[in-house]
Amino acid sequence: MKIPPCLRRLLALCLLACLPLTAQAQEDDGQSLLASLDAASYAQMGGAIEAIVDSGDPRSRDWLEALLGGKLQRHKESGRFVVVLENRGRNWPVVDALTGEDLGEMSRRELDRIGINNSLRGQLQSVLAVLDLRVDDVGARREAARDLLGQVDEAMVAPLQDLLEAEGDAEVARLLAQGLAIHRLEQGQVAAVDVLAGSLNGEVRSALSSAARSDDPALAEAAEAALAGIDQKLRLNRGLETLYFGLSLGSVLVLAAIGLAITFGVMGVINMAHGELMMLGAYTTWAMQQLLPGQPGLALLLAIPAGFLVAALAGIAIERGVIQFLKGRPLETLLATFGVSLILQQLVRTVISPLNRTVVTPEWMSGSLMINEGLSLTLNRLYVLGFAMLVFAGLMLVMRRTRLGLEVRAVTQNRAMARAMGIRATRVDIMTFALGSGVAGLAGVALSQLTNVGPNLGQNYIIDSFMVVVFGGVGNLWGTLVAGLSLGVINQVLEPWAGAVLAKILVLVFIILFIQKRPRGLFPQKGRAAEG
Amino acid sequence: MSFLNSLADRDRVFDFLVPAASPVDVRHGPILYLEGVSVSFDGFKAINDLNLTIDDGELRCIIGPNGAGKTTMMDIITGKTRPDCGSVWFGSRHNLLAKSEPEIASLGIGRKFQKPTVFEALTVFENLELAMAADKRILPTLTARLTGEIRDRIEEVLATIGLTELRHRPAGILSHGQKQWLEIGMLLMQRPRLLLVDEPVAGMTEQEMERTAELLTGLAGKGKQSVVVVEHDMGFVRSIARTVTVLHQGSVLAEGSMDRVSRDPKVVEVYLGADPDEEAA
Amino acid sequence: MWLTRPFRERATQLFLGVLLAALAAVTLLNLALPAEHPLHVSTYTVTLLGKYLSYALLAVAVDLVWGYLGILSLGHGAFFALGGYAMGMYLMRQIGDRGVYGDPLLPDFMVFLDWDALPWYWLGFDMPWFAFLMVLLAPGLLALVFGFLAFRSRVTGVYLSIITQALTFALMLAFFRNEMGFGGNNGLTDFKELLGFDLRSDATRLGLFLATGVALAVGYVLCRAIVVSKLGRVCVATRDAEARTRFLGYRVERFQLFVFVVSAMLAGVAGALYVPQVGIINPSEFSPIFSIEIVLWVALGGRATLYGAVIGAILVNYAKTVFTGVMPDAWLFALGGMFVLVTVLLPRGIAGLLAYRLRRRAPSSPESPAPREVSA
Amino acid sequence: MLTVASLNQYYGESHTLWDLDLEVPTGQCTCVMGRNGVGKTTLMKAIMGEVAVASGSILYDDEVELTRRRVEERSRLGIGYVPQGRQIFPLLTVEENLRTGLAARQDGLTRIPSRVYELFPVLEEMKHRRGGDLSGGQQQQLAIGRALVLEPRLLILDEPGEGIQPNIVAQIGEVIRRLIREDGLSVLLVEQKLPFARKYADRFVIMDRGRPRARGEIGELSDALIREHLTV
Amino acid sequence: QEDPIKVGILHSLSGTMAISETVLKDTVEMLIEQQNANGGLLGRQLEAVVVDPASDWPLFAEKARELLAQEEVDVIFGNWTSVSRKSVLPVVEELNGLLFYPVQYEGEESSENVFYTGAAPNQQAIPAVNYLMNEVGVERWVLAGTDYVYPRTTNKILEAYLKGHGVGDADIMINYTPFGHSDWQNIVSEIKAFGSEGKKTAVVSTINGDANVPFYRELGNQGIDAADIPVVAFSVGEQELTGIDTAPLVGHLAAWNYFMSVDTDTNYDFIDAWIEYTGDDMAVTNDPMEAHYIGFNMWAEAVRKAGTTEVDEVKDAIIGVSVPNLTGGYAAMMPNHHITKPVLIGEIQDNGQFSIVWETPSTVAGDAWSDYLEGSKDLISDWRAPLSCGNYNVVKGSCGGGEAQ
Ligand SMILES: Nc1ncnc2c1ncn2[C@@H]1O[C@H](COP(=O)(O)OP(=O)(O)OP(=O)(O)O)[C@@H](O)[C@H]1O
Ligand SMILES: Nc1ncnc2c1ncn2[C@@H]1O[C@H](COP(=O)(O)OP(=O)(O)OP(=O)(O)O)[C@@H](O)[C@H]1O
Ligand SMILES: NC(N)=O
Ligand SMILES: [Mg+2]
Ligand SMILES: [Mg+2]
Repeated sequence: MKIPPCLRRLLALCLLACLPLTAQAQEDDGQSLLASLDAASYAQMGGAIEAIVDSGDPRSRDWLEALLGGKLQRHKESGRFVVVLENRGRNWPVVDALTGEDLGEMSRRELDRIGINNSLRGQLQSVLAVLDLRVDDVGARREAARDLLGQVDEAMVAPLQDLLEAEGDAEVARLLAQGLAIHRLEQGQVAAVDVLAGSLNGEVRSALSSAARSDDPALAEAAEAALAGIDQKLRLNRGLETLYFGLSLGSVLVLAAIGLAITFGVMGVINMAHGELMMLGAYTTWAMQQLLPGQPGLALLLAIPAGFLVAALAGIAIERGVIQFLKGRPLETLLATFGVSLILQQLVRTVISPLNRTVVTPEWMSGSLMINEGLSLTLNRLYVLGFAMLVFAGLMLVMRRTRLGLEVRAVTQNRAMARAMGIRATRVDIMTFALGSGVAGLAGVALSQLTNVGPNLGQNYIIDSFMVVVFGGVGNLWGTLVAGLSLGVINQVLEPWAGAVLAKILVLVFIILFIQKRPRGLFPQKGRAAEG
Repeated sequence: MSFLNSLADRDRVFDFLVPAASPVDVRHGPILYLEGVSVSFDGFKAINDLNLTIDDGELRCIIGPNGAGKTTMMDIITGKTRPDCGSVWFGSRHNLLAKSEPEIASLGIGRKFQKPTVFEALTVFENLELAMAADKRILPTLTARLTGEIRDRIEEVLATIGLTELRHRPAGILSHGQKQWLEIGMLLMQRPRLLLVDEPVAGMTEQEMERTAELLTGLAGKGKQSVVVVEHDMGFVRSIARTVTVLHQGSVLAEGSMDRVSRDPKVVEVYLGADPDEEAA
Repeated sequence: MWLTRPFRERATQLFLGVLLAALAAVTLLNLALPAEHPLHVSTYTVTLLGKYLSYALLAVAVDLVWGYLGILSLGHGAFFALGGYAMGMYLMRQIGDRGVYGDPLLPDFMVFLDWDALPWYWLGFDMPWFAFLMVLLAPGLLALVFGFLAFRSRVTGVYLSIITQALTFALMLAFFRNEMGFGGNNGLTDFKELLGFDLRSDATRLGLFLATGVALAVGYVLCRAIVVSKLGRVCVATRDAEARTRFLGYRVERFQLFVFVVSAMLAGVAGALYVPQVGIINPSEFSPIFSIEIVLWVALGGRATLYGAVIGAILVNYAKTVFTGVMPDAWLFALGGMFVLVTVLLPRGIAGLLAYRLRRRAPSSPESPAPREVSA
Repeated sequence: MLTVASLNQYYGESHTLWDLDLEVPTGQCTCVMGRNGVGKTTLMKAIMGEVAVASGSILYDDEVELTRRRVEERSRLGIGYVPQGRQIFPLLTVEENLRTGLAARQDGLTRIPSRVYELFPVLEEMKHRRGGDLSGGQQQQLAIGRALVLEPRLLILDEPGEGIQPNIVAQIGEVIRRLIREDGLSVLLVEQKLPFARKYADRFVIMDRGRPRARGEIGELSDALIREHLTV
Repeated sequence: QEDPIKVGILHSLSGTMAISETVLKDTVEMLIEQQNANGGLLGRQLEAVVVDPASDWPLFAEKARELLAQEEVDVIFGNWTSVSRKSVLPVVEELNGLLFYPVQYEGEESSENVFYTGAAPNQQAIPAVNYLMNEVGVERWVLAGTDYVYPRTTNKILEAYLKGHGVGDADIMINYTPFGHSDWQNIVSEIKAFGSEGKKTAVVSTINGDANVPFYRELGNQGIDAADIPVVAFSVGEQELTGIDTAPLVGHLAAWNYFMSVDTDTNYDFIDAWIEYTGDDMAVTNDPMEAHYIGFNMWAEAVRKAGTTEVDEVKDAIIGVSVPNLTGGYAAMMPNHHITKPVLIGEIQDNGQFSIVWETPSTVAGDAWSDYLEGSKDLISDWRAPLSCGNYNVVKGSCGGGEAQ
């Protein structure tokens, strides 16, 4: 984005003046500085911000940050400037902007917010970022240097050059060099293209794209060539990225389906309330975050066992309350659990709210992991992918290595005989259903990081879950894993050229055709045994 | 006994039951002909280069250890399992490997399964009705009527298999032995040219075995029906057998009369055990 | 005549008697009594009942394949919707230039999405005979092609259920797309007249209700005739032991296909009767959840009885109507609770309860054992 | 070992077992015989708890009233059951099928007793094949092996020789005899085949239409009795 | 004691739309309660008749019929989605009811029996695009929407409008997704690539309902912030934001005719009443609620004016009625059954509120028939006598559809 001249001066100033601000200031100066912020137009506000920076007032940084957060406000009656500490609800705790004096709570009716818009916000962020170019932390410097790409102008060239020479970190240096090169490119210097060629950064690409449209044929041609090289690399990245998207979508499908692979695939219960069990897991995450305000990460971690437990308990209630009466009538479980799902949905609507709940993403799960400048993997999805694999492995272990695994299969294949062999079928039922439900709860915990936490959460996944389990071959956990991941990848590969809707249709058609070829799913039960 | 024989001959009385101009051509040889058939499951050779010929009207017993491949052989003949190689002919005209199960069945091959399989939700009567030789296409089935003659025929078979009293009860409640009989009854209704009977007398008393033996020997005969019986009860086999084939590890180990076969040391070793006579007594 | 066989059954006589009496009674109470009379059946109610009856026909179609053939179709909504769309397209064409844009040829949604010509698949729908034929053919053909593929490959059990679900899901997404030319999410609506009768008039509504009742009766008798025929027994045999049926010489896949197509066409007819009565057809009828709901009606009413399907469809939908009006905030509890309780307390559905009461005197006729279920 | 007294059982409204009495002495093999459909299997199921009984008692070991025990507990008391029709778990491997027998053992053993494999070598060979893929006779062997895994004190066998090749049938008989002699096992056997019954059983009971009609030492099983009760 | 005046409420309380519609039901109930506390209307009490059409479009028609034919309500407040309105439309016309529809919609409709208190495209979409074009300098446009008629039509109008302002084909990307779409990875990545062509890019989002949360999450995680590629949404309001962690979204935009953060006393009174009514200190208000507030007051005013609740008289009386809105001005009912509204652009704050960054100098009257679509640019709607037509073709000089007599 382009920065208006008034702010450019400011940026240069920041670079030269070696802020943070040091100076003497007076109470009434502050008042008038802030008063000028409360201006009619955003352009005038730019000037006011400049004045604040110029003033060197030690409180300026606090003011600017409050302004950035929309928390710098004016008491309507007294005209006093205050900083709002918490702006949710009707009455807000505030402190005096000038003195820091605690003013207790004020009604939002009494306050006037000093608003900013996007461009001012960008400018403020730049101001704050430029300051960071001088800090010791390399990460912060890289961040700042990356932010400066495309922002450099004539006034900043000299100081940046100095910084570049003094810079010890190669990455920061490279970024600064590119930042300068973009500026030179804008000036029409063909040589700058060389510095930029091969960079996958979006700003660089933007600059080259603009240059390629320039009137200077030499420049345009060079930029064009550099762009072609970049696009080449981007295509590769794009392929990898699509694969990642696919695996990530697939892992969500696997997570949603894996619990069903137990309750439906192994036990034969057509559990239409599976989605609602996921919903319970998601709401547990929300509840945990409500219980531990300010610690979303810890709450999320605690939500893993809690979500499992809540869903498992609900599962036990469903098993005891309904499913145990339907032994030998698996299809009727469809009817009853559908009823249960309606009840659970409405229960959430009535008891909690028909609206979605906010589940906060902890810091360490936000943003993305940068592989290179053209390829970043979003962290929340990366965690979910890993989590799905862990859950899968754990479940595999339980089903393969414990008595429960053997006993549940024996019970579902021949209940009477299993009991005659001394297997406590009822207990096995309860534990298995609890396990499947608990896993659904885990899926819910994970989904709370990706999508809505609301009463409809379950409905959105139930159809897909059944599809995945059946596609993989009922009763085969590996099948569920492979089916989920491959459907995810197929979907994401198709999406760019077919569009989201058509891609989904094509995936469904693919499933229909695939089942013609393999009428018992990806990993079918073969042979006499399967015919029973 | 004559009653059972007469039952088998009844097609003269109920001529609507005569299979319409038998499509099987047996003028030039056997009714069933297997050559070089092999099949394996996940690398395990269940049938290994099997050769077998059944003549028209013959009653053949097939014995052999558990897992020798007897049932698998029947699966191949009836189209349930496709062999890896080899050829299977019904008469000299029909290559069974190119046909589906219903086609094979309508050519006139009927089968009783080792584990009795009947339609559990249908009554005993209806089970027999469905098995009956008839036009089995959709519209004729839709419009089919249960005439008095058909009814009589079914009643007769019901009497033969001893299920008259249970005729309107669902087959699902029958005891194991009763299901065995019902399957035999279905086979009788089907009037196939070739009957494949897998362990018919398992779970039957000695006397029921005798009845079954009479029934089967009565059915077999040139121009009538050919019968292939798989059984482990040597007493039963001895009482009906003309030619016995011994299968072992998927191929023929010995073939011949019961006496000859039961003296074959290899057969004694893998199958009959040290004291076959006592078993058969 | 095989079609007349059901008339000899007590159950069918009873069913038809009740149905016809109900039709007559509603007609009488609607026409003969003044609106203020407490027993007067308002046109609103008549239309509502008409909707229930079309759902009942749909449920009968599902019960035919599920109860007797063992195919748990989770996609019958697709056939219903196709029949509905065929009817809807006819009704759209009947609007003529009375649409908001006054275009004589193009339906309104095409005008504002800038279509300049009627797509080819809309041609012919201005002729009632063609449209009514398509009511049968569109679902019938889809069922034929889909069923042919599936049954030929011997797709059974849950696998079949899931691909029927995939089918209806895919169709739903496709019909959502405005490019498809079926009005996208909004579907087809704002109908004016059917065969020249004004759809808003009370007489037309009553007529539609009666037509639906008759269609239900005919559909019921047809299904019953199939069920009591030998073909019906082949179906049950297929349901319980498909492989064994083949060994008896029945080409199972053809029987399955035949019944599946008949059922799809019945569903199509139900859809066609449904549309003019509710006044809209849109892709939500394709939604998998709707198809599951149909199965729920059948299960609740009692599977493999046909009349159970009718009872289930009417009861559930009546409950829905009442509950959504009387307890708008809590009706899902009531409906969900009803599903749970009926399943747990009445193993054979409501029909099972009736059958039990009717049969108590005749101990010799057994309950057939619970049909084998799709399961792992 | 097992004393059944005035047992009545119904399937819905049909009365299948009528005031049935039966004694299985410890350390002996008692053979139940009777035509098809007289209720032999039903009796075994009643003992195992697979069908509910209307009245009567089933006393195990002179002190435990089985009708008051839950199904799962019965095998834990040391009753091994080989049902008619094999009833193996088709999708479990042979080894897993056998391992289900470990559930009822009180000693917490986690490996299959080697005796089972010695007796039925084919089971070891086919350890990793799924139960349902086995041939009929192999499945029957598996069913017997599975019951032996729990090293029962009372073994209930419902037509165990069905579908098994002759030499193995004989072997099974020998094993039963050995177990009776060496371990004091008691056996309740349903068998139609007279030679086998005569050879390995100590006592017989003939049933007809849900009632015991004759009983005694196996030596007393005369042709006249057979004609009377076992012929159609 | 006279019979109460019956007010039908036709909003989904279950199913997918319950998320949005439940609060509208509560709003009308609150308004009724307030009205009753102030002595009712024409000396009669008001009574709410609530039904649940359960997000099931045909059920909307059935329930509308139930309200009008069985319950004989005098007016209905209801619907959210366009399809539900289309489903109900023939019913209210046939039974001559009154429907107040409170949600922004695609236009292209004007029924004698429906009053559109939400925004038409010219009251939301066009001004928002103008803002981006003129104030933010956007040159490249992503029009992303849920695949149904409102986004389709809106985007069609916007596309025509943008092209009319010299934007080339290559600078417009259009993308549709299914309802409830939850996997936005690819699309966001495409938007990112589309935005790195050296021209200022913005996303105009007509993404509806549940799909928004995963969409914004993905935006945040892929590092698209408002300063790079701002998203202006037409269907995301305070209610939707309560379900989103707004921290990464600060600065993205929405265009509405009302924001909860509007700084007027009527608004604060309304908010206070709402919080009181719900008993939830954190309860938020949003644009469709304001629409109901306006619609309800207009209807009440018209009833007072007509002295009866008779539909035909209220219908005539209401045109020209003007009541205060919550943003400090007045809303007037136009002859085309649409109302006048100010257009506001707000930026998302980290507390889930919008800060208003721009607004139209005066109110804009809703246009039933878009001027940018071929089929409708010649149509106007005027329900006053003598024209009394919802789709009058000014070129042909005739009333288009069969609707008008
Ligand atoms: N689908 C399969 N997968 C693996 N092995 C199989 C399969 N079908 C058959 N077998 C094996 O093939 C062999 C032959 O089986 P088959 O049932 O034909 O034996 P059989 O001669 O009928 O034995 P029995 O006398 O016990 O009935 C057996 O060892 C069996 O385990
Ligand atoms: N589930 C059931 N419902 C009703 N009747 C049943 C049921 N199971 C068995 N029967 C009937 O009970 C009777 C006894 O059956 P059971 O299986 O005990 O016979 P069995 O003596 O073991 O015969 P077999 O020698 O054929 O195995 C039979 O007539 C059978 O039809
Ligand atoms: N009208 C709408 N937003 O559907
Ligand atoms: Mg065999
Ligand atoms: Mg038995």
